[in-house]
Amino acid sequence: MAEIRFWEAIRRAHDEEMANDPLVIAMGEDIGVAGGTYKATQGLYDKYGPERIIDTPISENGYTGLGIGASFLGVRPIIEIMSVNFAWLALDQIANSAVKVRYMSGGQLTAPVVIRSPGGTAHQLGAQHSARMEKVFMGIAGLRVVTPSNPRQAYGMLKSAVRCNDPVFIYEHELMYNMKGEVPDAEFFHPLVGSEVAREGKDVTLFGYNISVHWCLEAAKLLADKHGINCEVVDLYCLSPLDRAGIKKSVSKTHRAVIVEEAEPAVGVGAEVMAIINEECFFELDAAPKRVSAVNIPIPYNHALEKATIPHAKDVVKAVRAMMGK
Amino acid sequence: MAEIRFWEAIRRAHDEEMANDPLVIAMGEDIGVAGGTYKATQGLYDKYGPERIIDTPISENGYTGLGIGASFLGVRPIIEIMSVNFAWLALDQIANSAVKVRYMSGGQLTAPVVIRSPGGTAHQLGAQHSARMEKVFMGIAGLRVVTPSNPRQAYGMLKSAVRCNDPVFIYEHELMYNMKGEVPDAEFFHPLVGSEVAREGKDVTLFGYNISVHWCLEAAKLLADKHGINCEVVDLYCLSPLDRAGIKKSVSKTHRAVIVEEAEPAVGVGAEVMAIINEECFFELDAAPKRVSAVNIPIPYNHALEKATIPHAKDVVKAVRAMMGK
Amino acid sequence: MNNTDKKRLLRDMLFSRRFEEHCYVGYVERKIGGFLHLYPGQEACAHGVMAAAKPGFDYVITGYRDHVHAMLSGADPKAVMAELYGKETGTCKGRGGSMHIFDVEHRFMGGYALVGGPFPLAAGMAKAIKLKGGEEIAICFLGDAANNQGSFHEALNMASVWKLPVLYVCENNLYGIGTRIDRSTAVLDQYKRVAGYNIPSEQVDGQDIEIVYKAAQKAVDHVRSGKGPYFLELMTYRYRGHSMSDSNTYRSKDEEKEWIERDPINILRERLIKAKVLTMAEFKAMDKEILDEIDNQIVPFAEQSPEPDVAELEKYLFAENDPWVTGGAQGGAS
Amino acid sequence: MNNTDKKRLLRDMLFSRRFEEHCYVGYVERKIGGFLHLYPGQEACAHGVMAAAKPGFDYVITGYRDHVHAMLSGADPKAVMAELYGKETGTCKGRGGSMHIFDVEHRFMGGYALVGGPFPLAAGMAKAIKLKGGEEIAICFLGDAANNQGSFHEALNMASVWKLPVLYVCENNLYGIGTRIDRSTAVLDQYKRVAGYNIPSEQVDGQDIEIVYKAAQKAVDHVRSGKGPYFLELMTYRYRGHSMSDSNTYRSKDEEKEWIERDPINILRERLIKAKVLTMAEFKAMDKEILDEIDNQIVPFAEQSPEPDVAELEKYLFAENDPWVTGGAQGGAS
Ligand SMILES: Cc1ncc(C[n+]2csc(CCOP(=O)(O)OP(=O)(O)O)c2C)c(N)n1
Ligand SMILES: Cc1ncc(C[n+]2csc(CCOP(=O)(O)OP(=O)(O)O)c2C)c(N)n1
Ligand SMILES: [Mg+2]
Ligand SMILES: [Mg+2]
Repeated sequence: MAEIRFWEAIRRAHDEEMANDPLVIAMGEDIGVAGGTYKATQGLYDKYGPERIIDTPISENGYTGLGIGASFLGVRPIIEIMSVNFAWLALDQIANSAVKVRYMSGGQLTAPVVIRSPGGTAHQLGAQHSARMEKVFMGIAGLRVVTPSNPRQAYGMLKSAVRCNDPVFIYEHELMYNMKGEVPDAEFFHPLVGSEVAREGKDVTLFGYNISVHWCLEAAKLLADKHGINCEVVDLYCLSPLDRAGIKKSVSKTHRAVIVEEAEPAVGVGAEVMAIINEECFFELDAAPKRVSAVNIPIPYNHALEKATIPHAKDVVKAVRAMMGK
Repeated sequence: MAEIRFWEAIRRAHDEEMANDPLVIAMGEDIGVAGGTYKATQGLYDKYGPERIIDTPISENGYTGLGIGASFLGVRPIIEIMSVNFAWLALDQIANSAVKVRYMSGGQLTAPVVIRSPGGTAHQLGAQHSARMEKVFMGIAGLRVVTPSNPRQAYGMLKSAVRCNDPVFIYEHELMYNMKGEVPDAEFFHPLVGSEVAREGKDVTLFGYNISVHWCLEAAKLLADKHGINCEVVDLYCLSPLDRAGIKKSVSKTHRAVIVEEAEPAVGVGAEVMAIINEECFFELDAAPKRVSAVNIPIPYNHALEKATIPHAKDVVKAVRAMMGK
Repeated sequence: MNNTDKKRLLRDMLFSRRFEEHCYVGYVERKIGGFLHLYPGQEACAHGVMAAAKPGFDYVITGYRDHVHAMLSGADPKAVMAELYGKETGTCKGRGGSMHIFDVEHRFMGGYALVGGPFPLAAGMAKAIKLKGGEEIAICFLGDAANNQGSFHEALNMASVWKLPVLYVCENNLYGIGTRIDRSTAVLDQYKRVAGYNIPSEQVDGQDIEIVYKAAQKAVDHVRSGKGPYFLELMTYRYRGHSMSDSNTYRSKDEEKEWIERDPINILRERLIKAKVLTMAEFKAMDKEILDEIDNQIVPFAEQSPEPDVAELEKYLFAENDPWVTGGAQGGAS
Repeated sequence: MNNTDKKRLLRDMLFSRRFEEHCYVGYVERKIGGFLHLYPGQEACAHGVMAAAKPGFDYVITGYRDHVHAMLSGADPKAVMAELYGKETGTCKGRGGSMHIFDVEHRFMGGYALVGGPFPLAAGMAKAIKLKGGEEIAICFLGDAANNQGSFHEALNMASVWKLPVLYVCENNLYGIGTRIDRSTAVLDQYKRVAGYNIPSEQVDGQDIEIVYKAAQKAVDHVRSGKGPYFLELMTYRYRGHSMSDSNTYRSKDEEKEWIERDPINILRERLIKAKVLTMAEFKAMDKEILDEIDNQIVPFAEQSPEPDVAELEKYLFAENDPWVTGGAQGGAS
């Protein structure tokens, strides 16, 4: 089992899947000759050539639609949208074509595309380059939405997504591409549904996904070390459909829930997880569930303002302590 | 006080605001010579001419962006997107330009546009013409989202939205343009924030917005008449920001909440209202809040399937009876 | 094209006309719901192009005005009509409706209701064909007003850069709903707009099927021979309003009359009669036969077919039992 | 242009060059964050066009490579630098950053980070100008690769149909990040693409500011005189990577060298020296003066300015105290 970086895990998944099936292609801006903004396709242009590693023009709706059309004939495109902020431009083809053709054709046609894109707040990238759009994708019926929190998931989910017959959106994080983690040497496929207990605990469940899993883990450590509070951390690596059973199981054990999200609160993961808790195990709750979210503004450029906009482990600690009265 | 139709109320607001300020313009596909798909601008082309009632090409992102650019210089465009399904194409300019310029310019520039669009499930319009996109707009920080449930609101909100200095999205319903209702003869401006108690009650609060207010009212009547349950109906005419105080007030009175939405449940109005209830008045609750939502599929064409996908008053009745154990 | 071919084309166009006229009736009788966009007036376009293509082999995609294109690809008219009636025997099991006919078996890849949506989808199908090394081409039929959508620009540029085997057919009927082309579009001749993508193009009369056929042959040959995309503009006219909900008040009676005088069915019929290939009596017999088929087979099939089962409401959202969703054969070991 | 004008232009270009070079240093020193896109190599474009326009009167909009365009409109270099340092004294109070300089007082309507976003915004500003009856024009500067975005197509069509007073300036530096134009674009000469919108256009050398100036005068005159939009393509080159995070490995040293030999500052300087309007010593003094200003005034201002107050984090989301939000003066009576 090797320790590799997040981007290397994604690159390995691309490489294996492209070697396995000549109809797997990758497309996106600067993914070929330039090797990809975050190196997800580094070296693959030389290996697979321009027909399969495709540098696209700056035409997000167009090339996403093109990938979807190709998938109608059995091609399996892995479409990179360089930054999720640009996905606003491609939503029409995702929401109107990819996810609807199966249903409206009565099951005749399917669009097995994978769309990968990094989002989140990184290093002062400003209002138009810091979108956290997971909620938008989660609201689209027929789209599977997954989001890896470590290289193992990143590798295994991309591989499953390529083979899965439904359209899959993979939400990555700009700040996580250099993160290291263990990935098995043997090929494997990660589920595209479910959730994972990232840390066992009994007092309160912290729900995180993608980067916020790490904030939760950091907070859980602090809470255990300094405040005697034993947190369970649940990694919601699948955002759509959310793992109702997993959410219920953990809350039924700890009776308390805090959901941690990098996005603004309105109609987001926090709200949906709360709704699921209310529906699945309301009477198990010993405290009102809380969400720890970003401030509801476009992301400011200034570093201190940017930092103040986004939650951190300390905000999770604060929320948990308030909930536990400690 | 005259009874007029919903479309007439919108048309009247257009007319008055255009008469009041020469910088108010309207733009959209077929709104001019053809008078508007739902007649919102009928007759205004002849009255105000092609420079102010603008038939646009089929270029949703383009003409929305054009309207936003015009608003930078003080023009007040009322942009009609013929069907909200086409708004997927215009989200980039809404989410990236209109709502961000004020913040990222440090308050120098503002985009006082109004974007109006009908959504919802109508008469077998199929998967690509039945979107319920309110959740997408609610997730965009900096956008005000309102949704009238009657002609009075439709008139008064459009007038306030035109004068308001923030971008406002008005979500209308394809099925409601012919609905009649009283609108005061004297000019008035409806608030763009808050909520309204559409029916007083004490046993359970039904939260609705837009068309679902009517389902709630119908259900409330049935529940009162047949089951002795006295429902309060709250009209959430402002979807962003949601009226936390109004939600808290009603739930603190009835101790029970059912949220009724035409959309699929994930990350929607139901989830957000539940989250607000959990945050504001969790210990006031005598029962787990419920949401009554659409089935999570693209809308099927067949009439029976379509009907089975969308909630109706009877589903609200069922949910309330289950909650009350009656 | 020999005379037999021409007679067949005439019959086929007449069939499409009658089929659409029945849809009108079905809509008025409220047996058909939703938005309904009819094709009368434009028959020579789809019929002429598909005569030059390989129906069932080439991949076809279009917008909401799609019944005729679907049938020309090979869809069974009974299944198309059943779809409009929302029945389980419809092409899409009643889930699609008029704007969304699909017949993937015959490579009719769908009608789409977002104007401009099919431009990139068609390029994508062409990309797949190229990757797989097939002889097929992708054909995308859309209207004139659709060309103002950004997707037109993006798709045509990519199709050209990557030399994709796709034929774009623009059925220029001069209107996008109620907006006449000169009020929305800076360049009226659509075939000139593709100069910006280095794509060869031609504009021809879309009312005379022999002209359409000849132009389409050239276009199809170009694309099939690997020379990249082609853009064919056909000048035509729709007789009815844009859809059933369109009052059609924005056009002059004179303009309508002018076009109806150049009716594609009449043009071919008169030519065949003049050439003594056809008699008026034969034509009338043909028409009767068609009406018989519609009234006694197609419509009854649609009427009598069962409704979809509401228990299957959620059936087509996701692929069924896809092992990769749960992590493949080995069940997500890691 | 007389010799004084030319000398001023030379000095201004040099100022822009040195300003950007300092940005590079500030970024390496981690005083500037985010994405940083620099302008060296392209100076003759913005300087030449703005010399022909009316800075502070005409409305200017561009992409993320915006510092120089902002300053040419009238933004104070100190405020621009302070913005890059994220300070409260910055043009946008530290909220915008390098990609989002705004100076609305001087009608610099912003830098935007979504490629293609400004095309329709510029047309909209022109629509507003037309509606208000002003003499201003809107000027939109963008790159070559941006032209593949659907917004280009949509905006240029509308600008043409409605004859809007907007000048589109395409700074064609042959690359969109690491993708060379011929790998993304079917027609390499961008000025030819606008034939599809019936917009007059011209392509000129973007390295020689006198050529740019002359072409821009013609373009500005056209637009200001009410004849509608114009498209001006300037052939140029950026010396550095696309942004500071670009390794710039996709271009050959030969290609870079060829362009550096046609440096816009050198071209004008040599011409002025040859014409005996300037001496090398004068030029060096000019340079020293500029560096002094940057090192001793602009950078210290940025460094010493206060940070924004975190308590004001939410200040610019919505208009403050807007009475219409609560239903106007009468408080929403109905
Ligand atoms: C994205 C989008 N915008 C607008 C519409 C509404 N609409 C449907 S058809 C149409 C006109 C299209 O005209 P054209 O492309 O010329 O095709 P025609 O109907 O004339 O065959 C419009 C505006 C839509 N369906 N999709
Ligand atoms: C919508 C969108 N897509 C992609 C990007 C990423 N991106 C930033 S600049 C750029 C290249 C733009 O090239 P060009 O328009 O030629 O301008 P230049 O940088 O050369 O001045 C790309 C792809 C973006 N910022 N926005
Ligand atoms: Mg048309
Ligand atoms: Mg460039």
